[in-house]
Amino acid sequence: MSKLVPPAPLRRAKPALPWVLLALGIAAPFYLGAYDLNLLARFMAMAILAMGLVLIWGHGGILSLGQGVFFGLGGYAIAMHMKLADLPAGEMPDFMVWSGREALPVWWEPFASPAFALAAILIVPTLLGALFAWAVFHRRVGGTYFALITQALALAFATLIISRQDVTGGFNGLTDFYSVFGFGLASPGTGTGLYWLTLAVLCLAYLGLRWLLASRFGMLLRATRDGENRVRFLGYATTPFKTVAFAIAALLAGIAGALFTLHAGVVSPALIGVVPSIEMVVWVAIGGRYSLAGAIVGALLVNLARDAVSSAFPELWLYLMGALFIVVVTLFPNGLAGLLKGNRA
Amino acid sequence: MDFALFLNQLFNGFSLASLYLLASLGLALSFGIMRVINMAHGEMLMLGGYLAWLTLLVVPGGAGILLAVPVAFAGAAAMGGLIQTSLIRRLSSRPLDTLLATWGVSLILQQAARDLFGAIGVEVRAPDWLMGSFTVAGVTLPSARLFIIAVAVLVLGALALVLLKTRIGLLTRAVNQDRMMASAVGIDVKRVDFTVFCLGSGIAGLAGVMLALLGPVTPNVGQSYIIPAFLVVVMGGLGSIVGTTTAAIVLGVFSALAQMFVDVSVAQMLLLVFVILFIQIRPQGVVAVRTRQLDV
Amino acid sequence: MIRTRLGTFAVSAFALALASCSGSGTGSDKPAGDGVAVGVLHSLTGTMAISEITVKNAEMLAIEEINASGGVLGKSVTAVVEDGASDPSTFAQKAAKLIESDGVATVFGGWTSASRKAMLPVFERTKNLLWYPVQFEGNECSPNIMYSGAQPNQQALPALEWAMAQGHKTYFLVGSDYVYPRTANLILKKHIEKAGMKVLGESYVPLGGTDFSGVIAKIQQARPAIIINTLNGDSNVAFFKQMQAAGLSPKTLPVMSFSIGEQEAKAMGTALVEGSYAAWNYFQSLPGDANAKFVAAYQKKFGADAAITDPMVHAYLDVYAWKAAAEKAGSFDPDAVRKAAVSLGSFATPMGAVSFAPNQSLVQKAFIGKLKPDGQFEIVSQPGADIQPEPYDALAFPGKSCKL
Amino acid sequence: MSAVADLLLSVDGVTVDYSGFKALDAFSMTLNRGETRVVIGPNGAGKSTLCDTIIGRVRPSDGRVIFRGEDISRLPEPAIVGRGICRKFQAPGVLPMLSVRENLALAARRDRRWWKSVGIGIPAGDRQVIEETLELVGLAERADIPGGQLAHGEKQWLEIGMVMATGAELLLLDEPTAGMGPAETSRTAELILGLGAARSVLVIDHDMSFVEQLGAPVTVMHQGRFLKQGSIAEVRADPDVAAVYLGHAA
Repeated sequence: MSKLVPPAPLRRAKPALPWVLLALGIAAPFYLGAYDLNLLARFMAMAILAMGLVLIWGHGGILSLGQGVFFGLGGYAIAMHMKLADLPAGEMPDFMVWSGREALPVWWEPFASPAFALAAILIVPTLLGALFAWAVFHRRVGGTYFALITQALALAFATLIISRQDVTGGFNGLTDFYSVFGFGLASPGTGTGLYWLTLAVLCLAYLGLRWLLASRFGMLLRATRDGENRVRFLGYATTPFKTVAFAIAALLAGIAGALFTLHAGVVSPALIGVVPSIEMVVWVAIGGRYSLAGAIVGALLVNLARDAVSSAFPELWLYLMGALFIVVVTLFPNGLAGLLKGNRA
Repeated sequence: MDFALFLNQLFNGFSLASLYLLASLGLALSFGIMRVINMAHGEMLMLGGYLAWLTLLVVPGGAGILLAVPVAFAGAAAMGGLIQTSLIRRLSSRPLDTLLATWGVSLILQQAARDLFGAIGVEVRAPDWLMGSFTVAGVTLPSARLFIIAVAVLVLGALALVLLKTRIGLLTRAVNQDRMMASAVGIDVKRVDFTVFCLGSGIAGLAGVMLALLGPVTPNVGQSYIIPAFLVVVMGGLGSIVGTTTAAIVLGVFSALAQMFVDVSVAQMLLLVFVILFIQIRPQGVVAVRTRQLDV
Repeated sequence: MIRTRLGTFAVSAFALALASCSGSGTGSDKPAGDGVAVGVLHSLTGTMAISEITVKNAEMLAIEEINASGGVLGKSVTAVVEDGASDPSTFAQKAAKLIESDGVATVFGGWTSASRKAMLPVFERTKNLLWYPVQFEGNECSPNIMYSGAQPNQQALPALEWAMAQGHKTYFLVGSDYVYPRTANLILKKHIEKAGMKVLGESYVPLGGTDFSGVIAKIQQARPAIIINTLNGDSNVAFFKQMQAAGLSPKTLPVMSFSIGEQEAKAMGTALVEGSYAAWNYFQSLPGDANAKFVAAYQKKFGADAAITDPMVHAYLDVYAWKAAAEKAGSFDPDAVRKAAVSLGSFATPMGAVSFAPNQSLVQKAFIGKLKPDGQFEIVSQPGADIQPEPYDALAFPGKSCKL
Repeated sequence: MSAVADLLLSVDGVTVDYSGFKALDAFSMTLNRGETRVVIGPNGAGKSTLCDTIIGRVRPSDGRVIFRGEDISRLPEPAIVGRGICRKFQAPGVLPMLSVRENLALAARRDRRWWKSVGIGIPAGDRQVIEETLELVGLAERADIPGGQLAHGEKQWLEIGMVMATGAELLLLDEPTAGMGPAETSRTAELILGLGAARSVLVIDHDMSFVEQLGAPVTVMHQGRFLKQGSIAEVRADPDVAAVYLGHAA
């Protein structure tokens, strides 16, 4: 049983931080250059995934070190569509030709249609997340074991993608996209348009999760975190609640992966392996594992810091990240958001 | 599939099992006591490799390797003790947070190794008496791998002796089975935690020397051994030494035999699927003592 | 500890606002009137740092020497260094920053094929120019990239021809599981079969993999004449150690490696790899005073025992090629520089006289080296003629050609 | 004996084997509808294991547990609770982060499927049950503070309240008065007696004063086996029971 004291239930805290973030988000396109806007949009996509971690880790006590897998599934789904969208029917992407393939694999074909690709982004991560979670939770495996298994899942998924180079682009990943759903990626209008889309999805996800966490589902998830036995002996089957929460987090990670790929123009195994998946947890730990707005701030700050520091002092970056992570997890378990609310723990 | 390749792979399976066992034994010990996973365990292996390199600088050749074993054990045990007292003791009631905090430690240790010993890695050469290999019935048995299997068995035996015959072993088993009752009867649980954690890290340091015989010694070598070690602990079940040993053998042989049919990367994928399926059957792990635990 | 809520709130909001709108990147701001900015983009952190930092050093050395001798077109060259962090999306992001925010005239950088592929759309969109110094799997020719690293027909195939000349008939291919090994092996298999020889086995190990027990068992069973090794980084150490443990040393079973340079050999311990072969377009032990001058200059700046490898020399000559092309074109405009570079004709470099072919790949010689106990390679192949770069292998990818 | 219709629970020859140690050894007992029974016995007699077996937390090696005519020994815990059995644990299982009212709301919810839980706030149907229970356990004015901040006695009452709020027909109370003062103990006894005929209660305890205040019939267990049953007076006078407690018989 964790001796953590998370802040009082969400409904009563008067959150000022989300409104500030929204204001900054709306103002950004008007004073940021194209490059910085793309950068911010990239990190906002990651913030969507971070909020998913708040749901399962902060409120559900389920630490997943494999969110990179679902991030990758969303990213590869949109990338496969964009690869096929620019090709005349029946032709194969360039990397398949060089890997000695004769024909387009069967399971690639449906991705040519935008509707299927969109459906895949939403359904595939969610379904796999739910199946994996159910397979592990219904045998009452949780806590540290679960975290380790998700880490092994991240490694296996990245290794599989790298080894199946002729159908996944392997270590190079998928890149060289020109248009998405008919909009040319090169034109500046698309860049800003994608920024607004990301902001809208971020706000939608934020509101949805706030409502879910305030609902009885959220209450029960927190109850399962603090005393799963007691909840089970009040007649609740706890596995479905944890599975649904994990599936929602997987869905958010898939959407985040797709949006990130649109901004970055590339999706590769380097984004879905073991280390990136743990870094996703770092954002939430620093931002505040119980607060949605905190997770957004965490995702933005850590990524911006990495972008700035890792070039200037490459050797210092790992020290900084390691030390920051130890200090936050040990002394500020509620992260920045906890600081804001004044109850450090 | 001719028989010689199968026999060869069976031997390789046991060799791999001995590597997995040495890498995960320390982890299982500290997990058994404090229900906590030390993500910096891989860096203890790395430290063992570097300490072996330093020892070989001072005492080159065959004797160097043998001397490196106690040096690596002591060095890694000290580092483990430092991590335990400064960090893990403070997070004793928060297993998931300990996992994340020790990952921060592993980052720092990797970067420190990169700064101290250079990013490229160092050379640890196996001594000449470990160079040869025997061929029995068409199966080549490299003496380096035999040596590592022997060391793994020795470490297992020594650990069993410590656990069963010594006082600290008794205290360790008591804390392992029921932490609250152990402290209630006056066992200084904090001291047992510290001692066992040092012992676990020391074994990892020793394992680092063995791994240096067959693999690289670089700042991120720990990362490549840590995930199989986690899988062994997950499958072995609640830190029991017998469970960990059985799991190491099963996973080692499974991985080696799978390599006969598929590529290493697919074999790695199958290993994970095997563990996930295994916990469907025995979620409590290979060896589970039915205890009358009260409300967990 | 800031206890007041207002205090902490103000600090974090301010930090967020400052960080997001100040942009990032550490490079000097827009170069003053008299200087020209160039980008140097390599992985300074992550798994690829060990290989790429030395390549960055070579580029900085070249820039320093050029500035000492009066710069280019009368302007001093300022290098904007960025970290690709061994992650393709970061390479793409930093490339965009260097071009759009810092306004660099050109970029030197990249190592893995993944990083080059990720940067390719950025350079084609911004019409800038990337100088790529590392050997790669070919199958790509873009007007916005100058490929100085070896094409497969300038490393893999010369090595195969040398092996055939030594009378080796049966081959075993071992490689790390990523793009370059798989594509290079695809080409090699086609040429081996065409020459009537046999490939006895082909095994791949995940990047950073350390367990070769299965692979070695297959090698022992197949008993090939020579092993062609395209393993990357740490995996080489594990491979050779476990080969040695199984009683197979490079002296008894020849190994031809494409990713082991002087730097890697030193790290693995030369005793382990002594007697194995490597195919590169440059060895530190190449004769000629241009090479001696470069090696001395590098070791003076970065350490007396620093090893000099093939990609480092390619990066070094890339900077000088850019200088020559800019001076020939009389401008820094990437398109003009690109056209001038292919019409430079041959120019002297530490690896001898080289030139850029119309398909913007480097025409260069290939050498086979045998590792000596002191960590240097002894050149064992006769000095062959210049090899014209072919991005598309005729056997493996018939009918493809480079249309720039 | 009582007519079969009144029979609520029958534990029929149940054995629970913890790798060699028999916590329950062919143990049998019956409980009628609306009856309150106390189970006593020295430490290790198997009292808690009996609770675990009835609630489905532990699978018996053999024997059956029949509840309202249905064998429930093979059902998963939530299904058993769904049938109307609820248990209070020895260590108070109150949810520390949730307020007292939320704890009760959790227990009072009848439809416990996840897609029914997405509404916000406490549904009207449950509000009435919660207010009643708050009054009953005397925590009405402490309803909005987190469960973790209650005093030990109040936690025990809250958990008893939660067990009652589930509307379960059979309540298993495992040492409900552990750590309570005399005043609180008697207050708890009143609470249990106040349930009247609507609920049957199985109390596990060895606080003799509390057992007397309950005045319910007593079953004595010893080393996992049934020893004696009768009123508190009869049991007290019985030589075998005294010997078991003072430890020099059998």
